[in-house]
Amino acid sequence: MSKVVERSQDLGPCIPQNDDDLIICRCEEITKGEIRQAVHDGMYNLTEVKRYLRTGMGLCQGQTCSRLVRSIVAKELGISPAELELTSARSPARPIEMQTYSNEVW
Amino acid sequence: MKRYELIVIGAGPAGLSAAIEAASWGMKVIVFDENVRPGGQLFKQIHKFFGSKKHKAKIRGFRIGDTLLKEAEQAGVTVQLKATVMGVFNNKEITVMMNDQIEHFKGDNILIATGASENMITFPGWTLPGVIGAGAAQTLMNLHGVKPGSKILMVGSGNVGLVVSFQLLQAGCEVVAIIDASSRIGGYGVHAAKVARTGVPYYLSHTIIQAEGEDCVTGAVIGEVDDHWQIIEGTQKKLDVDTICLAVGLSPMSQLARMAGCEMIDEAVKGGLVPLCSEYGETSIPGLFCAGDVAGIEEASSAMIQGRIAGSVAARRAGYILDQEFAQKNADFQESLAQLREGMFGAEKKGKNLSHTDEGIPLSLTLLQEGYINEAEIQRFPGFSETISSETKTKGVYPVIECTQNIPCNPCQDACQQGCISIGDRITSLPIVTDKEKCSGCGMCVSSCPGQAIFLIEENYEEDYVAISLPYEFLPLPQPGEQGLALDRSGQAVGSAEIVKVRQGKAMDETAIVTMKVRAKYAASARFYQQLEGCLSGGSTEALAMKGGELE
Amino acid sequence: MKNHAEVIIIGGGVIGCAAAYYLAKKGVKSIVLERNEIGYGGSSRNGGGVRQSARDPRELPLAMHGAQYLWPQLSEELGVDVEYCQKGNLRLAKTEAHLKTLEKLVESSHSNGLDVKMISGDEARQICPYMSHEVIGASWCPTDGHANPMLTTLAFYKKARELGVRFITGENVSEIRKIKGRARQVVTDETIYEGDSILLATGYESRPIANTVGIDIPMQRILLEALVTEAQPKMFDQMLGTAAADFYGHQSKHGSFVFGGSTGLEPYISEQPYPVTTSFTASSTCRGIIKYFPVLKDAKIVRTWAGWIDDCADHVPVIDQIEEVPGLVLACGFSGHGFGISPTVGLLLSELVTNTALTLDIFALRYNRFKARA
Amino acid sequence: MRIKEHPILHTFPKGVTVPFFFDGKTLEGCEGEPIAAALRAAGVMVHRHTSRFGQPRGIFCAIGRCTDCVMVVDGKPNVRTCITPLRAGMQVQTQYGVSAKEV
Repeated sequence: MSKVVERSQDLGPCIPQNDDDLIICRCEEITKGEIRQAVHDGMYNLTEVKRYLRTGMGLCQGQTCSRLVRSIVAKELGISPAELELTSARSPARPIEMQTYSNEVW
Repeated sequence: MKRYELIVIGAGPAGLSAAIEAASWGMKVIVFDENVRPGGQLFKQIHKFFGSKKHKAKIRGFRIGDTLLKEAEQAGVTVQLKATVMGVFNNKEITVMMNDQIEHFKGDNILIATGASENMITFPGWTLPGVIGAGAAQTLMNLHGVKPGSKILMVGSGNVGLVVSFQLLQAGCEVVAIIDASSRIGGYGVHAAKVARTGVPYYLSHTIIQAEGEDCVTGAVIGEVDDHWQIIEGTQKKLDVDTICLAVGLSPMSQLARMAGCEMIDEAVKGGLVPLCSEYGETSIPGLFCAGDVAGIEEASSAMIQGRIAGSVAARRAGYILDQEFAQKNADFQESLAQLREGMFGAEKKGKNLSHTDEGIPLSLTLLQEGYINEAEIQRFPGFSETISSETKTKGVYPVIECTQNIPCNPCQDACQQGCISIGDRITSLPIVTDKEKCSGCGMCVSSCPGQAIFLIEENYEEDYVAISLPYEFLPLPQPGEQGLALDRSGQAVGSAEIVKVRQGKAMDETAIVTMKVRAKYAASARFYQQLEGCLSGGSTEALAMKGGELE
Repeated sequence: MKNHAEVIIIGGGVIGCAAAYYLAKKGVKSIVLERNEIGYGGSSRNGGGVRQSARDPRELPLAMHGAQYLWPQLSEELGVDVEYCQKGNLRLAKTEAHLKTLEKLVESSHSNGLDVKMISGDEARQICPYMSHEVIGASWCPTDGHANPMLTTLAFYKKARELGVRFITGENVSEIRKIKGRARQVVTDETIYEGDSILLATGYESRPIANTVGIDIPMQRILLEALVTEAQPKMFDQMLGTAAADFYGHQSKHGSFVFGGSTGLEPYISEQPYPVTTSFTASSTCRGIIKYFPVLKDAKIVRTWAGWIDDCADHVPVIDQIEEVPGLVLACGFSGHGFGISPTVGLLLSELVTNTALTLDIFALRYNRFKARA
Repeated sequence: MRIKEHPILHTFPKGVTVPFFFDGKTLEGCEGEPIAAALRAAGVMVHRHTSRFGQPRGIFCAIGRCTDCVMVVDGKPNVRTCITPLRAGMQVQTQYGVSAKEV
């Protein structure tokens, strides 16, 4: 499958919806409307939306919202959610205090 | 660097099983788990599991957890708790946060068995305190002994929603309703039925519109949806609840596999993004395995087998098992796994709207839509003895098995010493009451059925009365002589009932058998007993009238 | 032709996006080709420093021009808050040797016109009171700052896109082809694009692509890592660095601290198909930070990441119109400090491509400056 | 809210009852149980108010994943109360944004 995405396609106007103020990313308090607008601003994948809005950048690192964000972005782009790659998973798997992190045992 | 032949991440059913298997062949194994207690979700699973004997059927999840821990200890597995794996790096190195420091380990093999996380849905108010995951409810009530709330709305009628609803009832909470946007109950019919007969209403094709409240949940608004998932105007209904439990599916917790660089695949039937795995659970990174929900959402029973498979593959790679020995072992595991996957939630059938059982019997639509089997529908299933509704009156006692879907489960067949119940070799087949004349009324089938779907009917118990024995897992336990209400499968009172016998025993494992005496005409409808709080026989008139039942 | 534009820009990082924006401002239409997502590489993996201090004199003018003329207006100009904060840079010293290093840098920058000076440990602590007493001195440049690199890249992208620039992601460029003596075609796995000019700005990946027209830039790919904490109450605004290079970073507008650091093992990290963190760098960086900022020891790290820098042989970039290959403009080898100068570079590239007068003299950054030892 | 007797599990192995402080008030909980469980048993629902919209949050996943139940514990913000064991005398404070509200 080609991964080529033309970023100048016409998605039509971002028409307000009555549930636009729903919180989607609980940690960073990003709303559905903001996510939809981000797509119209040109953020066509989950990584760009994340960097643009901070969805999934909070304390839980997207563990709760990633699927929700994916379905909103997919719907806005008119594609299936499975076509959107999740943002990358990175260490540490849980928040860790710097003191603890600095204290290595081999 | 400290090195193990097998590092297991996650001390749940898959992880522990893998560790036990590998260690029993002589491998040096360590298991890391971030929690204070091992067992993964097993210690929150207080219900009896489906399956056959080798799948640890009819054993409660937390007891399986205890057994696995004992086996792990005996096999010499190190289970390191409060140890969070922070990252999986090149050359199968991991970092683990434990004792306020970061420790580095390497594994010749690594098994990721991190399980699943809960999916969520959004609606106005979903961030309010009081809206919780169903898993959170289980954690609070079954691990910590704290009720998650008093009046609960369960969102989702899959197995998690159904099982947790029952557990909430057992914990003493009121389940105000179970709703599901789908037009069909998502989980096993037997799980739905055992909740339905306590009187919990189901609202299918309903969604949550809003959680109400300022600082925490004080109510919920639900509404019916049309075929396009749009709310049908005028169907809004307000529910008086203080807790909203979300049970809308699980996703594999595959972050560590992604972090490690495993090739991933998004498969709806597996619940989302999972590592691409071989039949042994090996990912695209040689020596890195996945087992259990992280490799695709299934049940604890299959997770345990997947763990065994991964453990034995690791043992073969490390030279602890000969190829031939392994081949035999693997064949057994694969067969056992295939058995479990033949059920209605197996890969082939999952997500499909089945209309008939494997035997070709039309499924009960009432069960799918209301959560209970209606009296007419039950008659077409082989666990039902047709004589009940006929004119013939059989003397003695016999079982009625209200198990109408192809569940990979057969403890009832094993439980009956008299040979009245038959399932056959294919454990997903419907149970058949073959020779009810032989029934001794021992009740072992009643208490061993994980679906609580077996009842004993004793016709001609007294003139114009029958005795119905039913599984009972609530407190307080009814006492012989007590007067109460007989409820039908939907939880509606049909008439008064008198408790005539209460059986308990070690072999029954907390599933008491309560025998109630009801009018003969309710033999085919009465399936549950409700106590009358603070009022015995005299007060039952009012209670019964309130419930719409008929008084004798 | 559908795949034709005046300029084909290879690389949708901050340099490519900035160049596309400044070109569009001049009315020049371009197509930007990106293999992954916008800002995939170093553009979204850096520490966000917008710093003039401790710059090589050859690129210092670019940094100074940006800090003075471009960064302060950038958010307003692009319509996205890029979180630019111009509250100075402290480069910290814990030893006499550190002080010596810093003094040399300060002297050089100062002689090139930058407002930078050495200050004592106590003076540094007056500016940033959370610093440990191990800090005995620092260099201080009040006009330095930091910004959000992810937002900056996306802001350039968004604005350029609004101005009609075509961005195409998922395009893997395999070759540049010369037609009638000029670099004209860009061959991807899927198709061929054609432009009057080709601008190549894909970090280290610029090297194999430039190789297809016989141009090679001496650089190496080095893995660097960074980390970010949970949000913390507001503590300080300055960009921080150290003479020992054990860490650098700042507190973001969001409240989280973004830090980078090095372990000394960077050039020897084993080859990977994509940049992933090692098991030891984050711990090492944390140790570095805590020595300077013990107050942060309880702050929780929520994420680490890795990225490759395109480290040029002499540690400053190549920004040049390639004489040997007319039509090709190259911008690579930013050596880990390209973000801060990205607006200036974007502006200069737009000038190079359109053959207009250059705002700054960039002769020192020409592609053919590399010579073997005499 | 504590379950006194359970039909399957009977009783719950619990640590001794200890006092702790919630926003200055003295509450009681069982030593070793998650702070969140002790708070739920004591009827406390709101653990924090968010930074951006000031909304109340409480227990959500109860297993340390969602980080919604974080509070200021013994002066440290963002402590996941659902997996942090309760100890006698702990100072637990409602979190506002990323810190405890100044009294």
